[in-house]
Amino acid sequence: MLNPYLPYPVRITDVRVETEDKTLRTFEFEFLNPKDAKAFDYHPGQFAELSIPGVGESPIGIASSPTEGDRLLFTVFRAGSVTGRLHGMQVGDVMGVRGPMGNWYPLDAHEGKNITIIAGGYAVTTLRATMVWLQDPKNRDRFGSIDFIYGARTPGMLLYRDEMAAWQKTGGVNCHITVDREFPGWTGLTGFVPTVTEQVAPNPNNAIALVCGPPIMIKFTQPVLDKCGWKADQIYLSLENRMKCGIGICGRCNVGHQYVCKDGPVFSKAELDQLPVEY
Amino acid sequence: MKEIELYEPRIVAFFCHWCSYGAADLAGVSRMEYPASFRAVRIPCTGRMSPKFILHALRQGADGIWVSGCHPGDCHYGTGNYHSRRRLELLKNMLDYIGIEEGRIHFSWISSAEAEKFQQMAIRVVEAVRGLGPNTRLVKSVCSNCIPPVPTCDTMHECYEPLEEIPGAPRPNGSCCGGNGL
Amino acid sequence: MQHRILSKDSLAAFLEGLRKEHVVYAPKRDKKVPNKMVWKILEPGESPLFEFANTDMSPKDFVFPQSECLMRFRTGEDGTSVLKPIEPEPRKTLLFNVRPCDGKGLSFMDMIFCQDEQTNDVYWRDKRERTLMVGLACNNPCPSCFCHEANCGPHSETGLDVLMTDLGTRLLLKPLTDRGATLVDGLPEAAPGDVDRAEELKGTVEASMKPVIRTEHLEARSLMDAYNLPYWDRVCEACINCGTCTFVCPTCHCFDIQDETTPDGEEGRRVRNWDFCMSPLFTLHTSGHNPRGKKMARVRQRFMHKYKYIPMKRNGEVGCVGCGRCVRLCPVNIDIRDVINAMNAPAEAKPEGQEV
Amino acid sequence: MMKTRTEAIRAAARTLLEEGRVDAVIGYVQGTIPLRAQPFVAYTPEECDRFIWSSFCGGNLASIASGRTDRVAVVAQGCVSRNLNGLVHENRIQRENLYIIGVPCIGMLDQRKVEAKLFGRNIEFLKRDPEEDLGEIVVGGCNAMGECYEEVIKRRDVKRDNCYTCMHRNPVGADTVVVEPVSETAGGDINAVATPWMRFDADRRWEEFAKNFEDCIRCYACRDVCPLCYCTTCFVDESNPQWCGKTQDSADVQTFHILRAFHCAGRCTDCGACESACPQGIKMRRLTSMLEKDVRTLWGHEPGMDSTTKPPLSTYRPDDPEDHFK
Repeated sequence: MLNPYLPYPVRITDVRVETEDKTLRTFEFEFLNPKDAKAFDYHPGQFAELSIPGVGESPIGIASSPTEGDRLLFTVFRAGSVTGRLHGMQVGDVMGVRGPMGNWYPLDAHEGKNITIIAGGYAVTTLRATMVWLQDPKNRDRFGSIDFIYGARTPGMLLYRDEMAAWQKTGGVNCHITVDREFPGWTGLTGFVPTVTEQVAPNPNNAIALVCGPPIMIKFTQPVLDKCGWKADQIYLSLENRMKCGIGICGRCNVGHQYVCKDGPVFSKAELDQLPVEY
Repeated sequence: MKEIELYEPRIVAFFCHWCSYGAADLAGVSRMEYPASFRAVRIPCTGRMSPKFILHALRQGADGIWVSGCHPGDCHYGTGNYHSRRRLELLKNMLDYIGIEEGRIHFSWISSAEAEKFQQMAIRVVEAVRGLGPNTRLVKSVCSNCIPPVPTCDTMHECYEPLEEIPGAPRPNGSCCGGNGL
Repeated sequence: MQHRILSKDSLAAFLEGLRKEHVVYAPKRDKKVPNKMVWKILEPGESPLFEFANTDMSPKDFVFPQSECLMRFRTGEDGTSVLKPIEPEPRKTLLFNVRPCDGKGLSFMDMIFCQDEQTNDVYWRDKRERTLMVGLACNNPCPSCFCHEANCGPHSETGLDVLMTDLGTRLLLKPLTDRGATLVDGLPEAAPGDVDRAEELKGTVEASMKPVIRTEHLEARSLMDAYNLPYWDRVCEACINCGTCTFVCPTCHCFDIQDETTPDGEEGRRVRNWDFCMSPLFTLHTSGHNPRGKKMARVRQRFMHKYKYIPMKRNGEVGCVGCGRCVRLCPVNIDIRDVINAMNAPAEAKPEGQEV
Repeated sequence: MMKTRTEAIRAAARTLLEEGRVDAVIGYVQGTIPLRAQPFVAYTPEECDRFIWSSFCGGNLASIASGRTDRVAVVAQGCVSRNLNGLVHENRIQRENLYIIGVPCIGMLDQRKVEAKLFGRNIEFLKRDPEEDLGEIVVGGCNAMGECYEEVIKRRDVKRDNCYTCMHRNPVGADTVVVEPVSETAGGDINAVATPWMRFDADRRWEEFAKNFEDCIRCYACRDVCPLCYCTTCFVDESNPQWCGKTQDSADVQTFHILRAFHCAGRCTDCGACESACPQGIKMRRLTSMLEKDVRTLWGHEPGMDSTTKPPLSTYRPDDPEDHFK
């Protein structure tokens, strides 16, 4: 009998500062018990509770893709007590991971289609997982073209910059990386994500869009997608809410009758249109 | 009696930066002897003293509390200690009323020049608290007997003796509580 | 299973038998607050009370304690700390004179705590299987009860192991599960007349309960229509956003998980505590954003959860057993029956904009 | 003939709304069960006809008025009017936006005490309540078998604790008072009963204190019903630092009650709403009445008697007593 509240013990094997303001770090974990690694079977879009004994737990999207082997990555923004403590931890420290939780981006159900990914700020983490998964040789041929639109405030706030450059070169994907304003040394796109989306004008035919970002970005991207002819059931969003149990019991993350932790975090726009905006 | 003498109380002392903290310094550099059973917390003024600090210290296991600041009228900020005087008087009455012994909570006015008064007060506070013994009231205990000790097993499965299957027990969903061979 | 009969004179001996394997609890009058009924251990020699409405707190606390230590840790010599689950207590609990609504309440919560392989709350399950319930049918429902309209009833059997019906000087015991059958094994079998008398009582009692709530429109109404009813703005005016209704409720199951450590941080535990949707803290994000930041949104959540969200998810089952505790104990007398009727009322105004 | 309180309140509320002098009137309507009243906000003259006054108006309407920015009238007896004065001083309500409909009060009854007297019987109606001091109420009901009863209960046996020792039964600073004033005090001596544990030694006092709060379920009804508790984030909800754990450990429960009572010191009008609201029947007034007695003795302050005097803990005098300072 599994205890759903009991985290798997993990050790931090790598810590990387991701952004210039040092508020985002990527942590790489390895499981202390190999059998846990096997049990931790996940898909891009799922999340897990990072658990620090004595401090608490925090639900964080999984940034790595299962195709990367045992590499388990989380990119964490320093915000509250758990993430604050996590940012103070070092390679070799032991903590807990509980999961994987929730549903995932329904990629398998949309085999053969073109994929448009739109991300803003540090919401890109689970979409990084998706991108890596899509580019895996086993998966790449199963999908059509891949457009990746991603924006951050400044070049220094862009996550995974090196990787994205590599994707553009080798992965056969179209990356549209943008920053809010002109910056010395920045030669790429500038402008907000909705504007760039408008320029890219992703084609809705035989395609799905995965959108994840701050509410303000989603609010202004939606009309752009509408204009391009996207239907609500082609667009998938990932939500976040305060969580405790992560398994659909404790009652706080619900949006209408759906629990973000168990029924979500990925919902189609069509589903969300039938639900209150309690997120 | 012997046991009580051996016991070293833990006292949390809140000293105003402008006076009592200086008095402690002065007592130190003047080589005055005073008991070391308290941990000093520097506060900007006794006016900053919140009842929360006192309760928090007691909850964390302090045996006594000592708050010391500038003499009335001498507050660096004008009126901080006048305000805290009212607050602390009332708080002490209340804590006394609910049974936190009178001798655990101490307040004093000590200017930065009064090293001698500081020394006497320190002795007085420590002796009063020592006489009362360890504080058990309001202490938040995370590891008391009411909670079982840290188990040695890793999974719930190892912790539990296998539950008897209770076939008739009502299970509306039937799926997991006992079903599925979980 | 065969009905049994127990004379109240031989009750003491029966209870003594139960005590051999179980810790027996029963509703008793509180010593400090004389109108209050509380669950207390029934000591040897004490006779249980049969003339009472219900306990003020539901017995969910036996299976889902208000504060429950889930795990503990101690920092090892190498500086690492790993959480270990606590070992369960082996004792078996028997709740004597449980009202049918509370039996139904626990049975409802089985559905929440044990949903599937992933959502399988071992702490709940363990205590649930160690808790037996001997129910006492309600012969005198109080005016705030509406169990008959909440998929329950004064003689409801769901969730109980044995249902007792008070026949005056004797009790008719109906075993409902194998565990229940074992408990009453050895008692004399009941005469058909006694069973008929109990049926008759059931009919009388059910008939005495007046219809108070209607839900037919609510069932048909879409989630967003119910969510946007203008009524919510009015009902929340009186609400003080305390947690009374949720804490006394036999089906409210929301909780919080907190970590606590010793002052040196070397040792600690992970505790789960009851939480309530009326608290702004319940949904507050670390960023400061609160999806249910307004009082109205929180009041609405509780009723929508019970009468719209749960039925949508669980095939029409409502998250309420009609025990009436929240009606009796709400400090400002917000009556869930009025709220349900208002949710059911045909909409007059057009739905207004959603709250963000 | 003298108007009953209910009629007088309705009339006053109706006039205020009809003349447009306020946007809303906060009062009580009949509860859905006999021994309860429900706070209600009326926005139209028609809604005013639902207002009532009974012996079970046990909450505190000042907490509903608190923080509102529209013009409101509040139905207020002595204690509530004093809370309103305090809230005006604390800038929670602007005086010009507030209209106090004063109701001289003969004391509220404790539904717990009534229910205890009729234990095991259904209470379905309440009669002869409470316009004049008739000295008794009549309650009754029927059971499922159709057997009915009626019982006369003396008011003095079932009054709420705080109403026995009320010092100001007539509203203070009301804009209008709807019926003839009643005698100012209820007759009981608050100073004599404010500190019942004082006669014990410290160990016993701790025991009594611990016992008093052992049943607390931390629903915070006492805090939420209290007009003085309007902090955006209560100290129990603060998480960094966390002053008070969230468990049922006695230390956590006690910390909550000590600090809550202390935060109300010098502002509490002894309205008794905390005890009325408590689903567990806990006597929070054991702490607040002790504090208020001290406030009276040390600084001679009585909360809410006007809207200009500062509460004692936000002011000082150079010659304040300082018995505990060395």
